[in-house]
Amino acid sequence: MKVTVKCFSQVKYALGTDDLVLKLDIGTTTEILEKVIREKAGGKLDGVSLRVAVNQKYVPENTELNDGDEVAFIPPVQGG
Amino acid sequence: MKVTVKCFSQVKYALGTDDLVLKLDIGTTTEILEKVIREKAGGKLDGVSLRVAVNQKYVPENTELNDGDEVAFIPPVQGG
Amino acid sequence: MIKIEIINSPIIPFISDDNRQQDGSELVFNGRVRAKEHGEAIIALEYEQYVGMAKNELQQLAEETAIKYPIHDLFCKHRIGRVNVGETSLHIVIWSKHRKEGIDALSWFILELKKRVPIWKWAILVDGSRIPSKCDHEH
Amino acid sequence: MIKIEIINSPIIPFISDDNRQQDGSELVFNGRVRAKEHGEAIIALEYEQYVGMAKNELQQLAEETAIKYPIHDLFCKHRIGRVNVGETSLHIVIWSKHRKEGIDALSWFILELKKRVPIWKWAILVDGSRIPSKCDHEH
Repeated sequence: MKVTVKCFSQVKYALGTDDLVLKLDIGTTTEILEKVIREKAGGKLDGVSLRVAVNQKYVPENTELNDGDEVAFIPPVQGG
Repeated sequence: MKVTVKCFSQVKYALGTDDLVLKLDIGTTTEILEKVIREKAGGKLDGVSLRVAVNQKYVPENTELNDGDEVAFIPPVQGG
Repeated sequence: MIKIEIINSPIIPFISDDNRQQDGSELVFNGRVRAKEHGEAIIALEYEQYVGMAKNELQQLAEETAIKYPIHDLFCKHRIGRVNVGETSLHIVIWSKHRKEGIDALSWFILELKKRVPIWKWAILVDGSRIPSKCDHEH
Repeated sequence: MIKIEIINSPIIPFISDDNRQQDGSELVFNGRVRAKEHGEAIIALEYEQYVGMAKNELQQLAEETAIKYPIHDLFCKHRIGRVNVGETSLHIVIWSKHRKEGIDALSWFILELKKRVPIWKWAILVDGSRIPSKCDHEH
């Protein structure tokens, strides 16, 4: 299955891209995908806490992904 | 000695005047003057708490008055 | 900086421009006259002041507020005389580095204003009569 | 009533007129960009949003605020993109019967906004470089 990862703020800065399209095994969870993303960042996201949103809604930590999902690992927000 | 009593809000309404000039014995205190004012109001100030200002500053309850003082018995304020 | 005005005409707000470099928070309060005063329909309030003392107390309160809270500027206009329903009787702007001290300063300033600044409200009723408003229970 | 806007241009404040009959309190907050971000001189911030989710979260938060506090209206504009020092990035107006619920609602709304609305700041430094701002410790 394919998911799109949207990248913002420190995630965008670390990965150098606005989004990634990844092929994942069926049953992949957000926790596994987060590890993939952190590895790609090569240590640049160490110490940065990330919340997960799937299809633009915050989801619990270990949510199973589906084909076509839009996923974002959301660093601490800073509006205002 | 003479003092001027400035009347506001419920005091003005009760006494029907903006100010009074009163002749008082030397040594008269704000407490005595307040009784005079409440009597003049004929019960219309019963239950209305009054703070005292002398020469436009709040003063403690039993302050001795001097000739020429400007006194105000200040009902609960309502600015804003 | 402190700026205090007691005025007899409609309130023109203080200027809010983009020139401030260190004020992350600009907080504006407009106190407006509601159509009801203690449950009774009114067409206006008439604000009465103790001329001189009201200004002095307001000035002193503003200075105390700027000492008590780490704000930069507190500007305040209080309108006196007849204020129709919907119009502003009290206009306050507080500039500070962060919002927290601005909000705390605003809350305290208004609370104290309603305790000690000698200004009173007369209710103008629908039939045109004019009575001193009862004590404001919002204190 | 709730009104939420996320916009890419300078913020024009919501209209503050004298037509309201039941709103004794009108509270305005303007969050402005300060010349320093975490001690470092900046010339601007660039706000980034998660398009779609930011608006939805802000809308939902405003609705929650109006349920949690007895306010009448909450209007909010958040600016996105480059915002120069001194300019407003966040503009909120809350109308309520009394000031207390307005102040409480404003405090909570901003606190929650800074927890959950996916908007971020990039600092534009004096040399023109652009880096993600560190976490805001004011939360």
